[in-house]
Amino acid sequence: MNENKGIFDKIENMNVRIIYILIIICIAIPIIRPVGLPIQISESTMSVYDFIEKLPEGSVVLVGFETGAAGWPELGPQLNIFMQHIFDKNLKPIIVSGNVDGAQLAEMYTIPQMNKPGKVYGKDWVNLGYIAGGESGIAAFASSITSITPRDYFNTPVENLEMMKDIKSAADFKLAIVCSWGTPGHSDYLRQYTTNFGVPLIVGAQTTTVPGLVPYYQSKQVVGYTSGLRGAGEYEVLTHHPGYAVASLDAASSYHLVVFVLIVIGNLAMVAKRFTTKKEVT
Amino acid sequence: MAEAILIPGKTVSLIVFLVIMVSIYLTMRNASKGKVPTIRTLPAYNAITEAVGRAVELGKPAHYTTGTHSFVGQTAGGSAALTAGLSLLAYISDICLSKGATLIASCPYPEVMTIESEILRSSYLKAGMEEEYSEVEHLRYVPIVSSCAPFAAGVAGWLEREKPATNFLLGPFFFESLIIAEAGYHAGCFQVAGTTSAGYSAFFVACCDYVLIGEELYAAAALATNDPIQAGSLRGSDVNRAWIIALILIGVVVTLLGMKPALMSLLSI
Amino acid sequence: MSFLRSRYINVAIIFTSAFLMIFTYFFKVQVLSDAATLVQKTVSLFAAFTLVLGAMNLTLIAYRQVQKKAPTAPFSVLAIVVMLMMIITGLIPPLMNSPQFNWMYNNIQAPTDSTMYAMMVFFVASACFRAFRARSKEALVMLVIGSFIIFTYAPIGAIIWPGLPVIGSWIEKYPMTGASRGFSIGVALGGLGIGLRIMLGREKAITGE
Amino acid sequence: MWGILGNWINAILTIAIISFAVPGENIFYRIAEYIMIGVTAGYAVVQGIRVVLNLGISPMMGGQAYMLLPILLGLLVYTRFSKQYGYLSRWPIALMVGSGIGVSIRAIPEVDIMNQIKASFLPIVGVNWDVAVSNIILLIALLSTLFYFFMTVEQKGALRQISVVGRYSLMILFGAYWGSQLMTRSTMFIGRMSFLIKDFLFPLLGLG
Repeated sequence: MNENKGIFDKIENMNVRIIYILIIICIAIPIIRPVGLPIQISESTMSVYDFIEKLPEGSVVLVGFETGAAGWPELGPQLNIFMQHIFDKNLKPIIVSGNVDGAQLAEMYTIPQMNKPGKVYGKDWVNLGYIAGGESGIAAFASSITSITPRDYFNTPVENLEMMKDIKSAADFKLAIVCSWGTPGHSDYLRQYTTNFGVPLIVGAQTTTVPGLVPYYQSKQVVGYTSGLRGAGEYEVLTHHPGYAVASLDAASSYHLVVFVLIVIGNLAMVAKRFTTKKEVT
Repeated sequence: MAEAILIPGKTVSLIVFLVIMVSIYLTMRNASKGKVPTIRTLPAYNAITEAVGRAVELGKPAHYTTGTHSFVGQTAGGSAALTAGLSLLAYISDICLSKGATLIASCPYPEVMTIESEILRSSYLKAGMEEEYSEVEHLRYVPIVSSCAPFAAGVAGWLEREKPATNFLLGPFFFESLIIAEAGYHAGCFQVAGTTSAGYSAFFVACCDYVLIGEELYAAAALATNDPIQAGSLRGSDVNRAWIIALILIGVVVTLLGMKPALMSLLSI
Repeated sequence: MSFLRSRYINVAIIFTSAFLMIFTYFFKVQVLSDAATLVQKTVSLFAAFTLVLGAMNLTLIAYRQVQKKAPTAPFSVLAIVVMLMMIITGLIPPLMNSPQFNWMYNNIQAPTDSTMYAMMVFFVASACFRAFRARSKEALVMLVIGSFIIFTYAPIGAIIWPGLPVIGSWIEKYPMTGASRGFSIGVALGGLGIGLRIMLGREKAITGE
Repeated sequence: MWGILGNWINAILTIAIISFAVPGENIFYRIAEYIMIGVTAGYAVVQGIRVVLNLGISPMMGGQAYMLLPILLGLLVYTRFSKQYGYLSRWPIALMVGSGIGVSIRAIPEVDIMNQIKASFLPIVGVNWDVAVSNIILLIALLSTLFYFFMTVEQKGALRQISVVGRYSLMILFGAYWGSQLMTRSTMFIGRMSFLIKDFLFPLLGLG
């Protein structure tokens, strides 16, 4: 009996480094050799796609790159595929960020990857850079764009940008998309753009924020949302641009499986230990 | 003279805003005049004394942290939770001193550290043990600038080395919540935790013995400080919760009777 | 000059600015709306000033550590050196757009920042293994629901059993939405209460003594 | 040349931070950590300077002389390092807090309360039985969670029973939050591993 207990104890107190190595391996293998597990399209992603598909050509779309480099692996794929879809549909995106380095990420990791034949900066898209001041700054941007971003990311005065001639406030946006890893996040966008100016909102969420977001989707305040890398993968499939997200989801799957197995082992060890100790007492 | 025009579609929202603000203001005023509402029993709050007792029994220190929030550049909610956490620090420190346990606090920002140091010092002063307080011994300063990871790693490492008897995690938390709570669990600490965010409460429920969920943290702070204003504000929230519940029930019944469109248009003025 | 120190000035500033924002949301008065925009613009400017505070704190910490000859002093000095490199490359025209600055961002800031965050992958796994135990009925509910959600997000769930994501989505759509809504209504009420307390100067940590 | 060097630095820093997990705390992790602290702080400084230039200094030079006042007030933020004049730093902070609270609480009644209430008027007759049951479950979870957070009423009798249901509803929410954590956390790490394997290791080994 004691031997058994010893084993369970050992399992329960396994060195964490073993778990860590296991994780590195289980994530690395599918990256080297992806299997390509099929992805089901969820309803919320579908509603995002449908909404963007129905927007008339030339509509102005606000895209909030509300992330830093740390959130990029999860939000970047979503932003990239949204932007690609926007360019494909000939919509006109305005990039902004309430995060110090969001606009930079857009310029470095998103724009160069886009397939956008014939599109010209300033005419077909603009990057207005960083909005300081959190929700207050967003409120100011919504009521008057030039009050808070007099110059764009490249320090060109906004009046000189052709696309911005008729765009003065959030009332001119046909859609707002936000991908956020904290504040400002979807709630700030809901309060400042949606309720105040009636701009429909699409959220590219971190999976962790989805439980807090679903009530707003169910109440139709949010048009649709995609959740994390999974959402990006679904969207890549929908728009026929399979890329990074689709390829990386296998690694996510294997990680989830390994963690689930770990949880089961941990719990079994706990139950078994309790069982053996009980027997000893009686 | 410019004319003030109510923006169309905002009538109901203005009424709701005023109802909530006025009711909270009234309950706060009532409370400050002496009609302090009683706050319900919170098992986690009562567990604080038990937790300190355990530290005395084992002759080991108790550890306390509010997480990696500061007052600058945070949301109002984060600041409020931090204030609640700091009120509880004062309360816990008083109990520790009266029972003879050592309390050690960890914090990541200089401005929060100054406040925590003041709280601990005045607690020692109240107990008449001013000489025994030393900022170096009772406050661990783990500096960070943006990411919570260094703080979490620092505190987790300390917990595993020192194995304190009790671990308090009360305040607004980010992701450090999981790392610290898990390290505490593994070090065998009796853990009392509380935070206002749903996402991070989940970690606490899994790893800690007692948890203050959401507004329970504010309630615990109100109990700890005996501040009538805070208790009054909680009462105000409850009053509004009551009409919200009633309105939901009415809405469901109206929907059942097939008159939902009428109610919806009434609520959308 | 002692009246300048009084917290009533802070409370007056907070109350007036908050009231302006709230009023212009419900009522349309052009003068006040313009004033609100000006205030918001000023706030943006102030926020930009606070962005420098982190660097100042860092310098202060490094200075103290060097003075005390603390073991971490060399690291802090390194942090200051890197910080200065970042600032100098950033100021090379075009402002924040020079190739040097972009290089620093792409090869130093982005990888360190995101890897630091990515480390959580290990901690989550070890926490799941070591601490997520069905020790009580509540923890059991959490574990079971969590497992369904895990396999709703990971594509492998549908391969193990097609019902897994179906159940997971149902949980997300109904019971979880209800609970989440209840929680967020509570948070909203709490937020309004805190807002009122701050506006009235009852939150001393914010308005000062 | 700079591109290759950059890639190497990128990879070395990434590995240095990962080395905190395996084999454990070490000097390379420490160095990478402080480099991160330095660059993030530096980036914020540059961004701050840029906003002050764009929003403050250039309008002021361009004729809006009144912008001098916000700039001077903004500088008061730095008095916090002084014992004597530290209180002055509370003024700009007060404006930030006030404006922030104002813009956030003004919309809360609509976004987080009324619209959420309206979305809860769910049909329980005249729909398929499964939808009806699901809607009832949603309402039970919603109402019991609301009841759970009654703080100034002693929870006895029926209220206690409802609260217990509320607590289990919260556990469902927490379970969902916890389950969703894995996806986010793994994604972050996958991003770094993809870089290490596909953009660093493969080219180094001459693989596609």
